[in-house]
Amino acid sequence: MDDLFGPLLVGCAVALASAIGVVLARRPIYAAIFLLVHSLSLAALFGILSATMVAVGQVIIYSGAIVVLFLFVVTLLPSGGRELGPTGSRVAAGFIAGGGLVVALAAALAASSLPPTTSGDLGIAAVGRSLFSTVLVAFELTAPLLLVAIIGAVVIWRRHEPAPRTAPVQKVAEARRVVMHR
Amino acid sequence: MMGLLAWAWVFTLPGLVLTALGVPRDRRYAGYASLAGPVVLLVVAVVALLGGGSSSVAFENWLPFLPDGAYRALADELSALMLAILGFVAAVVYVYSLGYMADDPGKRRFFVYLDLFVASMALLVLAGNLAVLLIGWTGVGISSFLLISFWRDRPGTLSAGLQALAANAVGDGALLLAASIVPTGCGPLVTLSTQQCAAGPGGAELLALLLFIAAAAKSAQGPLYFWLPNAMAGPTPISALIHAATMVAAGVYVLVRTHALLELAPQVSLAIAIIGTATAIAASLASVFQANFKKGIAYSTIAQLGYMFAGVGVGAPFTGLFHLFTHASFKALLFLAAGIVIHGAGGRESLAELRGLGRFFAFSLWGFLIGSLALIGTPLVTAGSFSKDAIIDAALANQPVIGWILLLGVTMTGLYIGRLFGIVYLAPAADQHAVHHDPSAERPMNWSIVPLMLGSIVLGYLGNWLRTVLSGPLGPMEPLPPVPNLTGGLAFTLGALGFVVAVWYVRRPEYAAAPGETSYRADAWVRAIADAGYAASASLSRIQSGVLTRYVFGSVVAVAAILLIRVSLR
Amino acid sequence: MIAVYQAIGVLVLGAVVVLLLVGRVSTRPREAAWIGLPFVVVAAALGLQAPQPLSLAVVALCAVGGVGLLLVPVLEAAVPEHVAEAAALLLLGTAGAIGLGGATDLLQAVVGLETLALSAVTLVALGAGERALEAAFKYLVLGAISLAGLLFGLGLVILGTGALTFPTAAQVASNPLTLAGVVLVGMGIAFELALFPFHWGALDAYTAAAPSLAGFVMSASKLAAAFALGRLVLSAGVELGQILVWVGSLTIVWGTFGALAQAADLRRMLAYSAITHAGFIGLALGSGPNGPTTAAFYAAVYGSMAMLVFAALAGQREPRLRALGPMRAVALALGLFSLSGIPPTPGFWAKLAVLVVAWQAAGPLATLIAVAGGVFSVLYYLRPLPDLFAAVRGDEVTGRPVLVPGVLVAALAVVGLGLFPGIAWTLARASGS
Amino acid sequence: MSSEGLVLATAVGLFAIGSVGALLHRHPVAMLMSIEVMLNAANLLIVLGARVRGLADAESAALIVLVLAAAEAVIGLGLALALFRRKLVPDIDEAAEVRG
Repeated sequence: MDDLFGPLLVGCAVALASAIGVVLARRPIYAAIFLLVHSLSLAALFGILSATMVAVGQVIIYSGAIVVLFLFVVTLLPSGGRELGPTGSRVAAGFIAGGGLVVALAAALAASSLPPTTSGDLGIAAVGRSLFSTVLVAFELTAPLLLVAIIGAVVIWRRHEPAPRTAPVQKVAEARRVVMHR
Repeated sequence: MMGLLAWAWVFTLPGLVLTALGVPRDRRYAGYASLAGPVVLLVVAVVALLGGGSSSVAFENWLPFLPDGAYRALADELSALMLAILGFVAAVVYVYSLGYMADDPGKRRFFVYLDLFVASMALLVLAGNLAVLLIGWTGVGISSFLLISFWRDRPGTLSAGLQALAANAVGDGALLLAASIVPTGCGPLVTLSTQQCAAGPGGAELLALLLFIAAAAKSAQGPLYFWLPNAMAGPTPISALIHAATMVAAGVYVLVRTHALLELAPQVSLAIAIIGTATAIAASLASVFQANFKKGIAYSTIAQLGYMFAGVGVGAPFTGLFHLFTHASFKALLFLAAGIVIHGAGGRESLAELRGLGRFFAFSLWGFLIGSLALIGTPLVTAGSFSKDAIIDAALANQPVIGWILLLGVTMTGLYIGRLFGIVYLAPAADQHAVHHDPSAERPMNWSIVPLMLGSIVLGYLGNWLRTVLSGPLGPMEPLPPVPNLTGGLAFTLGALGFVVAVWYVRRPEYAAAPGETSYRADAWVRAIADAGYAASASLSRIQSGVLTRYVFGSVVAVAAILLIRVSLR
Repeated sequence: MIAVYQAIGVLVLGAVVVLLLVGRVSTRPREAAWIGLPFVVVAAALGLQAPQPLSLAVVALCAVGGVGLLLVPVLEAAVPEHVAEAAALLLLGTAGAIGLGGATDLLQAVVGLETLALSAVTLVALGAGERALEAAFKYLVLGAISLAGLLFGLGLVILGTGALTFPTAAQVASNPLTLAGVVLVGMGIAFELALFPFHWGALDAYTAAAPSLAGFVMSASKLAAAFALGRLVLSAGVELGQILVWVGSLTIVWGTFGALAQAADLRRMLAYSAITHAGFIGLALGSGPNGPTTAAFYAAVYGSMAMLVFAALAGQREPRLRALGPMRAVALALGLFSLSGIPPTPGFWAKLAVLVVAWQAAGPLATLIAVAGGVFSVLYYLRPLPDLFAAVRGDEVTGRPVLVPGVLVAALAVVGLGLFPGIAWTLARASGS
Repeated sequence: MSSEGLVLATAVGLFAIGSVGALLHRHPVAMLMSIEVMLNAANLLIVLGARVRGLADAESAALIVLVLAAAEAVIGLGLALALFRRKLVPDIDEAAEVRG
């Protein structure tokens, strides 16, 4: 796999740089653009790691849907989403937390040696077989998850709609119910 | 009859349900549905005690996660005696309460709580293993809390109830721990002292210590006595039933029940004796400095419980139990007699306000006098002398130092009870217009204390009979000392001396001018701890600041810290 | 296993049916949300067919979801007619919870967890006022971060073991990668349980959720997480257990002190108490081979009592004790008794069971902390009782008749578990082996 | 440094960077983006695992994680919009009403 080191290095560098861009961007709109770059660089990394299916998914789902959704929301917010600058305590907290994580994970992983690479069939067909056999349950469980996401998005958005259209009918129904229960 | 008695905790439940459902509907008769419960309990217990024998109920594997998860109830002579005491005092208190609570809007609720208490107490007494004991043990604590905080609009009742809960929680914790650490199969109380169980972690010493802590919390001994004086915020019948005669004696009962275990742990026994004695002396002293009538009697209860603990601690559990038996009668009498005056004075409880008012209530006067004489141990004519002398005698024989301290302590007993009697009943009346006679409410109160008067006089003569009856559950016991005897006479002389001095002192006219004694406060250190705890909890809850960034910081740092600790210290 | 998946399928189907029927006919009374009930019953029945480890999980979760459905008609939401959505989310959340609790590999656990977490967030957001939105947002963000950690752990486990299954003790011992992964996965699930350093968002969400939904949010996540963590601990061995013991003990301390400060706010107190109970579950999970059994039992018991308390409080935006009728007052008192561990309520038996295993496996200090946290909880739970009972008058309104079934079912569950704790214990026990 | 080590280090770095971003940003949407970076870091690790172990199941897992991230983003953005759309300059720390 070491013949891939060069491309991987480039991909990783871009991914890290764009991630830093997301963190440091002063306006959410820039952060979203950095996230787009980040997402595409990850797709490239996935491709290099011969996870073709995931790479495609990353481009279509992530860059195509999620990041665009972020952009869309940013534009919906007033003034295009200005952001207050980070205070000193925030920066300090960020350094402590981020540094702590790096130290902890490095300490955890430093002692370990990565297992030797095993070759296996990672083609699209193999992934398809896997999706419909070994990880079928998890795959099917994403259906209720997406249903929850849909309902959630609708409900949370409608929460702030002014008067619902069905209000008068509802009132009648409510009144009848109260009478019935008396 | 023992078979029926093993289910005695059910007896008051029908009354509880009926009263809770509002039967009878007429408010004047609220509580009448509950009256039968304690009477049935008394009758069944007495018949069973006379009949002797024992009966047990067991449902194995009820709580499969416990070392002994069976439901075990055990009715033997010891439980029958305790249930007879419970039934007797409860029956009196129920009738008394009909008068005392006649005008209270919460009368129904009061009787429901009372029924709950009697049921829990009966279950406590019948418990055959630690799991069942815990049910009753906690149940009486809860009913006690509900009854202390009964008049929730009066200042201090809720905090008094919470103090009782906190003290009880310490005891519950000890008992919980005992129930969870005994080796498998060792839950039954009678087997705790067997070889196999005493070999568990910590051995007999740890188990005995836990039981002692539990008992001390329930019986207000040692540093855990702070809650009992404040518990007087509850209605007076409650003070008589729960906080004098029965619940607070539960600690003594449990120690008597498991006395074989104590014999395996001599150091714990000695600690029990020492703490009991120290509590007796300290509480007697504190009682002399009380400005509140009921609190004065409450400290007396703590002191007498100290005598019982000392009796158990010096290796004479029967004397402790005997004193529990007579004390239930005369201490309930003292409280209920006091309650008549308090009720007649419109709920006033401070000694300055009650000064001299007792003379207008004949039953109360005679009741309190008989109770006081029993308390200081007048030989031959009162029950207290028999049992208290037995404790002092046993202590003199086994731990002479403790015996002498207990003997001299009787002087203090005379002092405090003489002071209360002198101020309320013998001093010239401070304000006789404060007295309101209400015959319809007073009648049940007056007549209900008559049985207690009789009991306070004659029950002592039952000592030797009880000793024979209880030889089954308790094993062989030393004989009781003959009455009258030298130590008894000495103790009475000291007590009477204290009594007379106190009465003389408080009847002087100068004393009336200076009634503003400062009350000794038992709960200062508890309040300090509680304040610190609440302050800590308030500052801790401020950490939950509501700011998302801080939450994120906390979570991320926690992840890093746990990873570091777990992975790198490996 | 197939029965578990069938149960999940039935619940999802129920959600769709509820959405189609109730959403369509908005003139229907709000009780129409009860259309979902038969699906819950069928799912529970299917759950009984599942292997012993999981039958308790499925049945308990269905019970929690069912009582939740019964309470939906009195939803105190910002937009009142969201009854259908609330009902559907309850069913989907139950399905996700079963997916998490019954997961046979880590990926299933992750997807189930996310389904449960997102429906919980949305249910919290349904509550009234900006408070609910704010709490939901905090819960979501913290949940997303813990999900990221969990997935990172999953990646490490895959690297270390080459499989998606729960790693075994041998695998954990042989490779630090796997150990780090397991710890991260454990902490991700601990977030659902609301253990101490990860409880922040959950606490606020529990406080601000609508009362009729709060019970479900609090207990479904605990139940599912207890089962999933139990499986992880059983498989991965003591490494995770020791962390859980200390995290659990700290959680008990934190929750107890926090609850003591809430003299005036019943909802906040109940939220803190949920944290304390999570601590007991965590402590149990870390306590040796019998720990997961005890934790499952505890979680099932907690579910019943939390549902009872919130069934009694449902229909009121702010809990006013005086407005409860006698029936709900008694139900609330029973729930509070059980939460505080007064025998013979199930809460007490559960606590006792935890103490037994903790003494055996977690050591005296952790046991003492648990004892203290357990017994002193009466100080905050029973504080409202004198007021509560004094407020009961026979002639007052009984409250809303629509609440009766929910209160009744929850009360029956609590009483039944109190009288016959052995049944739930036996069901949970097999999950230990 | 091996290729695997490089990718592993990158994943760790991205995870930490994401968490720093979640702490630095005060705009709710930007904060959610930082969290997306964390999720991506985890996904990179999973894909690395698939590659190193030759495990197609792990690749499927990575696909499913994409779905999780999408669902998370949808709800998160919905909440952020509902909570902050009236604020000219949104600041998540202002929403601290539920506390204590």
